[in-house]
Amino acid sequence: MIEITHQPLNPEEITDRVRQDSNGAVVTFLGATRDFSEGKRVVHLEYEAYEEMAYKKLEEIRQELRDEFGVEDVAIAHRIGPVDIGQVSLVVAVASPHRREAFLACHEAVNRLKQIVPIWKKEVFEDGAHWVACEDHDFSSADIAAETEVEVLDADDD
Amino acid sequence: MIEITHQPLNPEEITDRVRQDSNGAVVTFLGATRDFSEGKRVVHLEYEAYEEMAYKKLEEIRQELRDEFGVEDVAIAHRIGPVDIGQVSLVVAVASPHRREAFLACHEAVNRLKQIVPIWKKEVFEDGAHWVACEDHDFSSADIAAETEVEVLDADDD
Amino acid sequence: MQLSVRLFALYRERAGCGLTSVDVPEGATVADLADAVRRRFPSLAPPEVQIVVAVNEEYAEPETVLRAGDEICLIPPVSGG
Amino acid sequence: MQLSVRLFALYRERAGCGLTSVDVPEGATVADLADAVRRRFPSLAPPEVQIVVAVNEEYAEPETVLRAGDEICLIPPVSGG
Repeated sequence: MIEITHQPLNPEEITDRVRQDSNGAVVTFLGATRDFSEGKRVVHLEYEAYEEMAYKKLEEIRQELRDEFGVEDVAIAHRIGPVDIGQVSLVVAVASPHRREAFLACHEAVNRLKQIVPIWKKEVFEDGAHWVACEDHDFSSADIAAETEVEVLDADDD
Repeated sequence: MIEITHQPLNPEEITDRVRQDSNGAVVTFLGATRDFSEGKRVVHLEYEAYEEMAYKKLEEIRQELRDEFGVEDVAIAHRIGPVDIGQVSLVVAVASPHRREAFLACHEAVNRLKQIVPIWKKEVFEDGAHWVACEDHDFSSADIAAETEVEVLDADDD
Repeated sequence: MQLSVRLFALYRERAGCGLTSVDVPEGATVADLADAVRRRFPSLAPPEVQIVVAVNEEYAEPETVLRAGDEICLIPPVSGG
Repeated sequence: MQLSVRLFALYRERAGCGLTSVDVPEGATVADLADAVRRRFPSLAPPEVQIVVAVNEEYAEPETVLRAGDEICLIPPVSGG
């Protein structure tokens, strides 16, 4: 089961979907909104997804887990839209006959989700907001100077 | 929170105990009774504990997780007595600011529990029952022959 | 040919819109398209950043050739979880 | 001295009781105690198996010397989870 939803997530219901009598081990990961990020108080988070592709990539991850760990019973649910502090934005549940595969596959699923699934997290602080992991997109003062120079040259040309 | 109980476990309630606004990651392990063990249909399991020492060893594991992974928020609950197929016998929940520590600590907690905590599992089959992990306690035919010989010698002495 | 381009998250905010349309020659590649969008929205990303593009719901190489009707999206660094 | 010994799981079943009492000399060790219990219940474990003993809720070495009032338990291989 793979789900991207604006609704609050129900971890227990998602976990129950992977349970089967042949599975002795169930590992569930909950990702929740933290109150502080890099020392700054977070007001809330906002998640955005390219949903069509995100579903496709999450299915790819399920297939990777099948190939790599032999696990069949995987549920992934991601909440999008605003998420308050302490609320759950991600649930990954993996069940398997034995525990080792369930732990490794669940951890790997979360790692891969953060690498390849087109979902974005915006941290909203009291005094601003930023999209997480986009530091390389900050304009340096050199960029800004170059930009200004171009504009000045353009003006000269007119 | 550490608990050894005859009652059914409530994984959601146990998981909620480790959640805090500073914890971005929560990993929960459920150990459940499988329907087959080594190809044989299991009717149910029975768990027995040396409770006083089991509590002490589970506290030791919590301390190990603190020392090794820096995690503070750990809950372990083990059910004892009869446990039916598909029911949960163990819940381990670990929360931490980041996911890596939560995954590693939860996995380690389960591994250590199976190594050092005096709790025993008996698998009840349709045609018998056995205590798990006690294969080295099976009497070999050589043991039985030796035993018989001793008895015969004893008899001779009389 | 006229291609529709969706923008998400940081790119959507910086462009001020989530959907735009650019005109590129037949045979244009993903890199050509990204250049065209960047000319329209110079504040999208600093020059040294290579923008990731998805074509038909799959990450695409810069040299991939585009066709009319392709579903094209600009993908800023992802951060789900 | 008289020492109470608790038996769990496999040992409890094989001994047919969960609590027994053995008489060992002053200065007896964990190994002496285990031998005494095994003499009483020969079917507890095959001769080549070393029985694990907990003293006062802690795993004890065979050479540990016992004292009156110690809480002593025989611990078959554990299998929780």
